[in-house]
Amino acid sequence: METIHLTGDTLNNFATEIRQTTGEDTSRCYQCGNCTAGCPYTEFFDYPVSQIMRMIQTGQREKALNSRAIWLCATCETCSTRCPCEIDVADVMDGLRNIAYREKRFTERDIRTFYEAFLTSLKHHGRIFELEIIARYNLKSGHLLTDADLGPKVMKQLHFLPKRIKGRDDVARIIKRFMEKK
Amino acid sequence: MSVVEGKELRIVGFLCNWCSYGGADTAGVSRFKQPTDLRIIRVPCSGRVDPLFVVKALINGADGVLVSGCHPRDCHYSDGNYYARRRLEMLKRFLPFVGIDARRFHYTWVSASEGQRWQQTVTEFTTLIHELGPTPAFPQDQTVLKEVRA
Amino acid sequence: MRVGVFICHCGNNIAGTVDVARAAEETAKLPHVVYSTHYMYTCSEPGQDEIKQAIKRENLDRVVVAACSPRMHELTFRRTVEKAGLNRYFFEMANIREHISWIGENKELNTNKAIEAVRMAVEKVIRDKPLHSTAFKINKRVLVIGAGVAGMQSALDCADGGLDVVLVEKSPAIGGMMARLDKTFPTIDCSICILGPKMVDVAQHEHISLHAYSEIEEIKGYVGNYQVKVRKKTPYVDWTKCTGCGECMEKCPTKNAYDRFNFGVAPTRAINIPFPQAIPKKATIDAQYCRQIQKGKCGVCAKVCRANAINFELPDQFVTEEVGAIIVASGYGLIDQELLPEYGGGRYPDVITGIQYERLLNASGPTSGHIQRPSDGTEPKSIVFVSCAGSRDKSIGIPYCSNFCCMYIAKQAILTKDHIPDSQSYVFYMDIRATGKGYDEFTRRAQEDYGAKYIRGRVSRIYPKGKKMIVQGADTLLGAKVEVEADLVVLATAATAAPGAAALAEKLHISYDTHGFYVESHPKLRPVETNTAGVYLAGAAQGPKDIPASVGQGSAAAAKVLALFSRDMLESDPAIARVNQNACVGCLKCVKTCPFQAIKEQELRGGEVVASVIETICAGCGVCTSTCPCGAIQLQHFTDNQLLAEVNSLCLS
Amino acid sequence: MNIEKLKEIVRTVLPSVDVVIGYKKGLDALHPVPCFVTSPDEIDALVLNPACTHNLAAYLPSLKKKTAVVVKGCESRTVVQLVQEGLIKRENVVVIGVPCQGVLSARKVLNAINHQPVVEAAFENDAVIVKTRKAETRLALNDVASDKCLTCQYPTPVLSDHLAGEQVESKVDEQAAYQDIRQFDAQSLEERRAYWLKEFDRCIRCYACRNACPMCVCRESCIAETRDPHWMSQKATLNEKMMFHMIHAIHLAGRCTECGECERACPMGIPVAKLKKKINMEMKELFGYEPGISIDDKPPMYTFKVEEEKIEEHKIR
Amino acid sequence: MIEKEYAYYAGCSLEGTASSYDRSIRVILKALGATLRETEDWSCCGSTPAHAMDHVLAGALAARNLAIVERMETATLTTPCPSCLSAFKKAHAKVTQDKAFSDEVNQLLDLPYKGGVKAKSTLQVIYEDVGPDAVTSKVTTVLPDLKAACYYGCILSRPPKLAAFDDPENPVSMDRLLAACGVDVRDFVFKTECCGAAFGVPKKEMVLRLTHKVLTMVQDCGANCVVVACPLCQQNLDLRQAQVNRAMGSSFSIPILYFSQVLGLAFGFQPEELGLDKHIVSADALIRSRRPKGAEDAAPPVKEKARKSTAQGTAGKPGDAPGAEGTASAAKEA
Repeated sequence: METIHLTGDTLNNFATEIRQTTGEDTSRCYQCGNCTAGCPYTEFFDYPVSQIMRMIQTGQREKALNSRAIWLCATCETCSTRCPCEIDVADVMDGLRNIAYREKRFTERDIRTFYEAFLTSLKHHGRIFELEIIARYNLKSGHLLTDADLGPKVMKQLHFLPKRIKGRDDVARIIKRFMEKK
Repeated sequence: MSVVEGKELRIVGFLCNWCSYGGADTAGVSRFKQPTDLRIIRVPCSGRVDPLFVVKALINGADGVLVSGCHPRDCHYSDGNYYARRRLEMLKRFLPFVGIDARRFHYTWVSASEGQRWQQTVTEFTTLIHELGPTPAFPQDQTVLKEVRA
Repeated sequence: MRVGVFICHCGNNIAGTVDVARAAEETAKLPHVVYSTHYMYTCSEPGQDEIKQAIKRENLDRVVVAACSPRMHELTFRRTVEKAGLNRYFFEMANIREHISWIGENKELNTNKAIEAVRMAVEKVIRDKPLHSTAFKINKRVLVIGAGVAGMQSALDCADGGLDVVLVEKSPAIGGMMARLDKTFPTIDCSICILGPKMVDVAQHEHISLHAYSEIEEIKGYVGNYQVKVRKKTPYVDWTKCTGCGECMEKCPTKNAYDRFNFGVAPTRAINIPFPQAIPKKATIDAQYCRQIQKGKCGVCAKVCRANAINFELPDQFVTEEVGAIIVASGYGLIDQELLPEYGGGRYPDVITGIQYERLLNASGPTSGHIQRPSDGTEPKSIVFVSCAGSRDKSIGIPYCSNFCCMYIAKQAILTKDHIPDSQSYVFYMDIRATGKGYDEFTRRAQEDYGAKYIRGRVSRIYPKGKKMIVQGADTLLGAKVEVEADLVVLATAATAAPGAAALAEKLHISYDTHGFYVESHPKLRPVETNTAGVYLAGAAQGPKDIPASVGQGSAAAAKVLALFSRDMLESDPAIARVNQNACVGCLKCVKTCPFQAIKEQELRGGEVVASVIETICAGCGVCTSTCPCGAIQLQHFTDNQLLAEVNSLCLS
Repeated sequence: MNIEKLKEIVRTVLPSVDVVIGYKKGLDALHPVPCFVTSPDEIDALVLNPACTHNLAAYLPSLKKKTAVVVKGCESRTVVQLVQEGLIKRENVVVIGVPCQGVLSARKVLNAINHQPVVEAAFENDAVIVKTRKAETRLALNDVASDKCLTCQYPTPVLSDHLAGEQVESKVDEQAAYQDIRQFDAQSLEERRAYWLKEFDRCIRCYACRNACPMCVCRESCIAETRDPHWMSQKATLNEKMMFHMIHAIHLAGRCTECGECERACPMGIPVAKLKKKINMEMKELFGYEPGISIDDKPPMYTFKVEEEKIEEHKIR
Repeated sequence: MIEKEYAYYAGCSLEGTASSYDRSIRVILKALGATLRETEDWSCCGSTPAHAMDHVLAGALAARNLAIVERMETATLTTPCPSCLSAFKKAHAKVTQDKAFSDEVNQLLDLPYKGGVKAKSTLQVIYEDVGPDAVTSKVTTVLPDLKAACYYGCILSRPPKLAAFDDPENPVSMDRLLAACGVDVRDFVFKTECCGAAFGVPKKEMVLRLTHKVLTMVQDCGANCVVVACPLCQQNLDLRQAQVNRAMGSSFSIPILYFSQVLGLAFGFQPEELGLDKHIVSADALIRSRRPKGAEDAAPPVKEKARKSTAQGTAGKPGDAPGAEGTASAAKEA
């Protein structure tokens, strides 16, 4: 196991960055582990939430932003609800995802592909069109048969023609402006 | 928390000995940084604060006056702050009638254990007073009087 | 007038951010100031000598010390100037530490502020009048509020010292929380075995008069002379007749009354004696559950009572006790499980609190000391202890540590193994706080000798699955989520201020913090005094603490009272209101507003009516002074002229 | 205002009191003066008309005798307030109430007649006819009434042992009682400041307002003049003038019965009564209290409630 | 009191897989006397994926809809979907509390959002504005065979500061509404445990395990159906039940109903009117026995039993919601 040099982040740069992104003060965390204990996803994570919080406290930016955990968090809010230090832990995870997204770090490719399929559908229709997302996701991810086993009754519920709304140009503009700004 | 930018303004605080003066002490002991404008006058009880002290200060150049006592129900002298509350409320409502900005006078309750609340109160009040700027000077021009006498 | 100014460095505490030399130089130029200097530690002995010498050398008649808060050292320096021959009220203090050097970052601004603080103090000091205390007699009786271990200790120490003690206890029996504990850490002494003899001593002491099942209704007066009105709540039983035979309890048909003594571990009867060793051993009716009182039908107890002691019409009674000092030992409370919804919020019978578990362990408890699951009465084999259940939890407003839970959990884990040898205890903890003598060794024994599994992490959720309780926690040392299938879960619920603590504080005029714990006069140096003269604190009313600390404080508070009462007379604070009878127009608004009824009307020879202050009663709040339209009644040492001078020194310059 | 009825009452009352205070003719018809009746033959000198403006209740605190006093609505409130505060004893006072349609502002009348000397004045129900050497002018009462009368809520005395005349209903509904104050409040802070600085600047610190005030009981102990305590200097600066008026107003908080004597007495015509009325408005809003209405009330500044319904904790901004 | 008019935001799911939720909500709200005004030309709320990418983008997508609603001048916006609600509440909170954020968001928008919209879930509207008593008064039909586990999902009442509705650990609103319809509601401990729906497509293996856990607990508490208020939960539990069975070797056949459908049935509507025919796991067997309320004398024990278990299942904090006192105090006495 590597030796972590704690002197690398004496100025708490990473914690400050998280504070600026999310407004959450991670120095309040006293590592009780409640978030890890309550998180339904801990078993799928590479690092439990409380250790992600610890990485922020100790300035391990690379490790935190490259973790899979931040992508697997579903923002179910269990951690935020039960945190005794009143930290919105889910928001911190969201903030980490935001930074990772900006820096194009995608440890979980499939999730990224799904998100982008979502955004593309949004750009096209202004609303979400489920069948298109699945199709697009299957194509891009290479998992061609995802959910093909759901059966005909499910498929029947999905619209085959997307509803187009007048406001779809509005939405496309929002996304365009956003992309330009970044 | 740094000093509010620019020149200091004159802020007078009347603090009851048992709660708010202690709260200000607690803030100090905890090293809760505050703007430096405030000058503190120690009184035994907020009930000792005659509204006329506030008027006197405001008329004679104070830019802000802060009165702080024990929380209701927690007065060291049991009822002093209840009298203060009525009298200071009357004053706060009266001041704007004669053209004094009521925001320049604030009264509140801070206990001896509430160092942080004290820090917050001082910081917010000082910031507000700086936003309002110095209290308008009193013209000492007595033309009207001279005319009448003439 | 010749004023001397002494500016303290307080080491670097003041000198670090205030230019003390410049302050001394500038303040020397103030009117009336004839001497100004700065000194490393003014409060030190050489520092005080310096003041005394300067008074003689410079012929000073007024002294200003600019240093820490007057709440800290005003009395110190008053004594200093008095020793040098000045009236002790010819002294003022400018607080340039707490209010200046510790909170401001800009040295120049701090220095200016310090100079102005001294200027204000000088303006005030030159208007100081000599004040002299008068002596008054002390009533050498002491009131102790709360008969838990701290209060009992205070009462016994005072009584052994020859004082008459009035001991008031809210519950029907004395002993407090300690009477409920099974064993005590770290010695595993039987709690009631060591407390019992003390309880008997209290009951039998010739100098102690006990009011059990009583509460403080009203407190008037001042140090040396308090009048305390005590409400003796009705037990609906004439205690002068009740023999404590227990027949009524046996025959009472209401079997589902909440057992306050046992924290509801099992139900009790509507009429009951809380526990076998109870003192006083008298029956009390819980009106909420009594069929006779609620529905007017029953009266079984009255029929079976051979002493004819039952009286459903018995009202609350009031007695007034006159005392000279008060020790407050009103104890603590515990949070309701309702605050912990993630642990079931009290809905699951097999999730109980630490104090309930004590009653399960206790041989005189409802299960005769057999550990049984409340749900089905079976013996649990897998027991989980959850520390910090509510403590150190900002989200429910309890950021503090409850002090004794780590230790009693270790004790309970050890006792569990003793009771059920094939059981396994799990302890979820965040930090083990075991700072007392022999404490850490004790928690090690729980792990090493009794096999308790300690898991470092908080419990997130507890829920039932079949007959088991699933405890979902984390092991942060492993970096993993862990689960335990428990038969019984014990929550170390957070200690809080006693219910009603704030209301009692208001009656006593003492301060309490945001959590309801009483505030001591100084956290380090005056831990059992309050800011109200003659009122002292003992035990967990001041903050959660364990038995030895509570007993220690009980004795300390008693020592304070004994010291106070070692004299026959007390000196009054002369900083009280005084009436200028020439100026008084007799409107008597001061009489109406005085919170202490310390002002009476007096008719002068000419027939005019004026106000007159009763010196021993006046507490010095100054409400009268701000009420009087013509400034005829002036609070000494805080006169209108003094405060005006301070205002003017700030505003007119 | 029925003078015959009044005389009749005075006649019956006089034997049971030491003195009856009423009005008699003064310098001219517009300026009646107080008159102290101690024997029946003085009764016929009594007058009663809208020019009778003095608040005769002001004499009560200093009189040690059993006194009957003639009061209009607002002045009856003074009696009530004095009793409420314990400054006089109810049993020492016989209140002769006079229902009132409003009194004259001498200043307004003189302005209307160009300050000509008044020869005679006659009073009708809603008008006054003023005769000068040059002319006779009919003035509507409403136009020359005192400001206080324009929003008066209590034209009939709130307390009286004898009533000289029929009850009079207030012409102003309750909502409008403080409309003048609300209007003034509607101005900007700067406008209000400028207004008062100009007014206070005219003050000559003669203390006539204070001396006329029936509730100012401090006499020579008034802190505007004492040295101990030394609230203010004798300098004629604007600060000190303002300070004086603030002292007067604040000392009357919850006590002013709006008799308007302060304003009437002011030689400089400064509208000082307005300050007190503003505080009265706030007292009513905060505590539902009006001075001088009930003997059993407690002046709001000398009592409190643990929970104040109307006072909320202020935020700094 | 129920407001006459609510601005209504259905959300993308309710146009697709959750059309039965949309349909049943409309049916019962109409029955309860409320008019739903469509949010014209609404777009996607931003929900999870956008939020993960960027808060400002997510905020802008939500705020576009809020800005539209703001101009409808209706007091309250209601959406059945907790995910959309959460997106709206987050955006609203940030826009109103953080000036810089508000500026950034409005730069992306054509029509700025000023912060004047109050959003409530449709469940909250029915629970708080209508209330269980009014619901009871509409009941015409009893459902004797239904043993319900109310599953709230993760974000309906959490985080508590944002949601400001019901209890974060043990929500009771659905339990009480169903109990008000006389349904046997079971004490279910996984009310707020996450089912993983958000990752249904990209992380199927993960989701199947979480779903399996939830369904196991449903079975354990003796329920024969799950009642939900979230379209994602419904889809996940219903659509993927067969996948769960295949992957985990289980054999669940538990119908997943929307609370609005259960209320609809109790109000006397037909299953097709409420879109029940659309569900994968059929509820037919459970609702076949329903009968008019008047016929309840035929089997009084059922009704009584339902009441009793209600009291146990919903013993939350006393008095924390309208109509709570009755059940809570009943539970206390028991």
